[in-house]
Amino acid sequence: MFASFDFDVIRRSFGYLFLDGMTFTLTLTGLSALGGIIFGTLIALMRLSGFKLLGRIAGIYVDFMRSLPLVLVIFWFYFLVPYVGQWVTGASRPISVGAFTSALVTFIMFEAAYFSEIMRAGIQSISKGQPAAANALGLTYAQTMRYVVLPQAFRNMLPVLLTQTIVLFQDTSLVYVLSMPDFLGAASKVAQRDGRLVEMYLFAAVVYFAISCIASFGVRRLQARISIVR
Amino acid sequence: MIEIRHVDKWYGPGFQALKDCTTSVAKGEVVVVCGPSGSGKSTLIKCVNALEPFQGGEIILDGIRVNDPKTDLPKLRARVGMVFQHFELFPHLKIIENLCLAQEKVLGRSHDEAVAKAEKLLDRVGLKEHARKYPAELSGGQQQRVAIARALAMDPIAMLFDEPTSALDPEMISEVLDVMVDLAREGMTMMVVTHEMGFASKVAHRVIFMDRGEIVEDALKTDFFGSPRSDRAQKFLSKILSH
Amino acid sequence: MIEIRHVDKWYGPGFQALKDCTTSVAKGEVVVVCGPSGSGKSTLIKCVNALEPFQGGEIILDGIRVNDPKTDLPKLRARVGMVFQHFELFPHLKIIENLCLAQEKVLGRSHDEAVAKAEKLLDRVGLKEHARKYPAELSGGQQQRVAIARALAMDPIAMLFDEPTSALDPEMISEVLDVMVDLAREGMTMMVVTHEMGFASKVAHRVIFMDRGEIVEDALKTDFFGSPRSDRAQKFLSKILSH
Amino acid sequence: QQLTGTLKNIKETGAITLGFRDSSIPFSYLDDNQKPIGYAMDICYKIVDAVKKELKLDKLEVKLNPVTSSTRIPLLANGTIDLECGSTTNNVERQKQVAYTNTHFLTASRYVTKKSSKINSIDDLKGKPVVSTSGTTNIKQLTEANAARGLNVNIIPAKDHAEAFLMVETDRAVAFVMDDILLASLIAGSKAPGDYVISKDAFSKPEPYGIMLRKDDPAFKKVVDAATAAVYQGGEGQKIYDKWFTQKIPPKGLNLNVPIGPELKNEFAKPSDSPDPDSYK
Amino acid sequence: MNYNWNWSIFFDPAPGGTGTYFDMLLSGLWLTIKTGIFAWIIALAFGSIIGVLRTLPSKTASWVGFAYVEFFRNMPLLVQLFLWFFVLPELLPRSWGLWLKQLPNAPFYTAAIGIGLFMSARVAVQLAAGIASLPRGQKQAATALGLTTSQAYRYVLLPIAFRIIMPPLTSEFLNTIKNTAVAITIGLIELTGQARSMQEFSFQVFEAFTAATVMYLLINIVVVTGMRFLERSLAIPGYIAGK
Ligand SMILES: Nc1ncnc2c1ncn2[C@@H]1O[C@H](COP(=O)(O)OP(=O)(O)OP(=O)(O)O)[C@@H](O)[C@H]1O
Ligand SMILES: Nc1ncnc2c1ncn2[C@@H]1O[C@H](COP(=O)(O)OP(=O)(O)OP(=O)(O)O)[C@@H](O)[C@H]1O
Ligand SMILES: [Mg+2]
Ligand SMILES: [Mg+2]
Repeated sequence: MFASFDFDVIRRSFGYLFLDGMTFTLTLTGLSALGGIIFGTLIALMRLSGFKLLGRIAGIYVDFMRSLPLVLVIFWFYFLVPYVGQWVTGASRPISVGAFTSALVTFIMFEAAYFSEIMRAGIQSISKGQPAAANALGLTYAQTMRYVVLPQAFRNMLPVLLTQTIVLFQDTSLVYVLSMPDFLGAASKVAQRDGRLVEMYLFAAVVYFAISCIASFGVRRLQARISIVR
Repeated sequence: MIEIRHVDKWYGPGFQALKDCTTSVAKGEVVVVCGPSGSGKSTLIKCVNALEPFQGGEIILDGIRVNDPKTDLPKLRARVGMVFQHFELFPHLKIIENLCLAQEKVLGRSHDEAVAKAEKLLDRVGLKEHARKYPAELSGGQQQRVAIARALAMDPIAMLFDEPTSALDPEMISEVLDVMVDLAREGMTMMVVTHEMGFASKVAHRVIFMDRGEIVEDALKTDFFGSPRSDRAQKFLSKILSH
Repeated sequence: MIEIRHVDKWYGPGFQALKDCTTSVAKGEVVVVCGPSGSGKSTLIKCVNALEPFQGGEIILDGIRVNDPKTDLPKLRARVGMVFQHFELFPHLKIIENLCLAQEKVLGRSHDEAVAKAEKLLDRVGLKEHARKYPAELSGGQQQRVAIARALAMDPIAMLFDEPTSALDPEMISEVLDVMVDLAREGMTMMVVTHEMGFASKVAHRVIFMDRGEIVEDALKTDFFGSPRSDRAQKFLSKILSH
Repeated sequence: QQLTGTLKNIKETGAITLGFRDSSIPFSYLDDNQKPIGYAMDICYKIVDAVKKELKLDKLEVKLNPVTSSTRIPLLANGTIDLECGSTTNNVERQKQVAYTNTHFLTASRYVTKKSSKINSIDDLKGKPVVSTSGTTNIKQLTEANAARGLNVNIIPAKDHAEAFLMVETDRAVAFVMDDILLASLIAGSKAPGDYVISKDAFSKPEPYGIMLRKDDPAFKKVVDAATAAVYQGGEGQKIYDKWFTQKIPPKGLNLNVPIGPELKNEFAKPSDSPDPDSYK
Repeated sequence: MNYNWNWSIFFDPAPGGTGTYFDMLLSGLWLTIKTGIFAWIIALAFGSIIGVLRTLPSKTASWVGFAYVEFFRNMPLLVQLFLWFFVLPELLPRSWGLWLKQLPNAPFYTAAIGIGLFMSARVAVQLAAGIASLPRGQKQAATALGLTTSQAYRYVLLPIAFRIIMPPLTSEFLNTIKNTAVAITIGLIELTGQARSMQEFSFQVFEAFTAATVMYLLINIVVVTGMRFLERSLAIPGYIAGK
């Protein structure tokens, strides 16, 4: 099998794989992680707010999202987002948002559920005395969160957040259901068109492995650096 | 200065942590609160600057009703300094930043003003050269002194201490107690939860003994150490003084 | 009973935690170890039952070289009881199970035998009626007494204590110290890291003072409290006795 | 006359959207510049020209939207795409959901084997592992034949054509049942095209492929049907066919070498959108 | 939307003569559950071993644990399954490869094992973190009682660590079930696969995916409820994780 390896297929599609595919994957990963962390933090704050109703809504949202396979969520959002857009803006026909926007919204909403659990753990890992001390100094709730609690929670959870981002990086490959050109999707499209599955998947494995390894190496370095400050 | 009148507090529906507590602290007075674990000392002191809400009675701080819904709590709290058992310095901020944060965000002082104030206070607690370090780089006793300086930076009208020395190594306790003794001598109004009876007998004007949410004894220092009236207080004193 | 000879210990390549420590504890002797935080007291005591490996010198326990690669460490450790600052009861096991686990798994006692022994010891530390509770349901003082009973259940030839009272509320300290005083009076060989100078002056035969990994002072109790020879020890004593 | 449905939409927005598949050689796939090309695409562009003429537009923007087998129906239904240009089989069940224009291809369900495995008829498959792509009409026919003829083959469903073919290549299955034209393109693209053979036996009569459009939009369908009929009958259809099936095609210069069959020739003469294979005799 | 809703489609016979579309989805559901449980058992077993390796003091052990986790965590599951199914047999000696390929139900076993190993890396990380979060004293206390390392893990560390990581484990269990959907790559037609087939046969896309979505929600509700129940029945009275 390996004797007849056709590396030419990789060479010919190199530009497509990296300029289109990898750029798309990294953009989607980066924006989703950013959006997911921001929304996730808001959801976590809702859950910890002490208002029963708000907490319950957030809890149900998180459980619901985490119960569904991402592929199905991507599918549903692709078809629902235009209608939601229509409903929100009151337009006469569904707002066509494009596959990328739809995927981005999906990933942000889906990952927010996971990130919110991480941020919640991060906030809870901070001793009760910290917000108490901030309050005792006269800081308001918002100031306490902004200057005291969140910076620490974020620091404590950075390694976990990055690990989740690596998972997200791999999960972006599921946009294949929308036929979008992420790295793995691009690889598998070329592979299927040219009948070179084995070569392409092996190559994709190597690329993902290398990038994830670099990232998790970075996480370890960072972890070592942060732990000095504590 | 601090008036506590018939305060009742429940944690949840089932558990009453404070029962009809009444006492007061006059300007410049130093009051020590002691009592067995779980007796409500921390709860009482937290009610004073409204860190814990309470259900019955009222607390009046410098003429302002703490439990009035119209009271601007952050502003009120900024006027009372509080020092916790576990210091609760903000570990992600340098010492100087710990002292400046609330000055700038709450009192609206300029950065330069805040830094000047912070440096003066650090000097006073003997930690000027540590201003650029992080809390984790200091010993426990040093951290607690920073915590006191942080509270003083807000120019408080009174200071509350919740077991400020019980998390410290025996050697470091005295560093912190010395700072507190100085404060007391300068006329700061103080309410101190502590089991350091040495400190109590040296600087307290009054001693309050609590048990199961009630103020069992509220006496002048000399009376308390001389002849505590309740059995419970007597037993307690004998235990903590025996070793 | 315990011979410590020229022990050197490094944590990592850079930091020497013990420097040429030499001392011994005879059968039935009670030795108190004290000194400032970070001076190596815990490290020394952990080396005695090989919880920490050390790099130079030797420790001989009841005739057996601890740092001999051929020594069966689990068996050796089972013969020395150890009590930690934070009790370290196993939270998922009931009190009685905490006492039986090692008896059955290490000494191979039958379940009934182990239970009988455990109940006898719980009775002795005054906690018979708590046998079926979980550790988290007891107060700190009670937990520490259980920890002592757990160590005694192994019929140790010596007991090591690492600051057994410093995590306790002031009121509960005496409960635990009372148990330890009894043990000492019955002739148990004991090595105790503590800052309770009351306990030291009551039951210790000798006091060891450590600083920066070195044994600075190793004296009979009366000599130590009478006239500690080193400056460091003098300063230390004055600080912890001042309040 | 008042415009309705798709035509109205196209007029208002000045754009028409074509759905394409990314690896359905040679009907609709991406070349090395990621531009969709293929036989069905060429026909769709003819339809676009006709629509432009019908609506008397100076300019008609053509938008392209990728579709997969799961998204083609919803995207058509919610108006994202107006035509699906691919290799979708036209059958009665599916006509409940969508409409098709005149058939552009006919293909029967056959199987590919390695020459070395010496399988000469459907009966030789008895008791052996046979793969087909999940969710296709072919696996449906295979299952039915298996029961009807008592073949007792072990049917393996695969995710897509390329993986199904890989199962034959790596000997996990002895045969792959699929539309014969797709088998031809898979063999042509494989590393050793000489090793494989397509069966004479078929599991079905030649079945029609059609370009999908929305149901219940007679005005649009009329325009589209007229456009395709004109292309097929005017000899242009034959030219486009030859370009994709008997000549070298991008990206690698393969030649499928499948000349037009009698049934499709017939159909080009008398265009039809019938889902019934028998009507193409 | 120009879509022809037809909810009665589930009761129409599916092609292949094996029953209705609903039966088809049910068979997919069953395969999802079977694969999920099988994979979860593998994930737990291997994850526990690797998780423990990562916490051992031995350099080799923690290196093996590290390499294992990096290997299985850093490639998308889709790619891993593809490699196990299509590439691995080609790398083996020819006769082994043939044997593997001719195994009945090869997609099921490959999927279960492949997903199991993929998830085991995450379980290992969780468990290692759980063990690391226990106070260091717990292991020392177990060792000091004479328990061997494996006894200490078996009777003390693992029972507590597993209780602590119960909530994240629940999430990983859910992820395992959801990840079975990826196994369609190697021809395992489970719930998502059947929904996809149903939609291609009937063109009733939304009905098919709605049914699949509801079924996933139902399984996951059952799993979450079951795990909550387990968590509650294993809870240690009075013990709060992490304290
Ligand atoms: N947030 C809370 N929710 C419920 N009960 C609480 C809470 N905080 C404290 N309690 C209970 O209220 C009682 C009084 O607590 P408090 O902390 O005031 O005691 P304390 O006298 O300060 O004790 P210690 O000496 O241990 O600090 C205790 O029984 C405690 O368990
Ligand atoms: N596992 C470890 N790795 C590296 N350094 C350590 C470790 N454990 C202890 N040390 C260092 O060794 C020195 C001696 O520690 P040890 O715990 O023996 O002190 P101690 O006298 O018991 O202090 P304390 O009164 O605070 O308990 C300290 O400086 C400490 O920071
Ligand atoms: Mg308290
Ligand atoms: Mg120590």
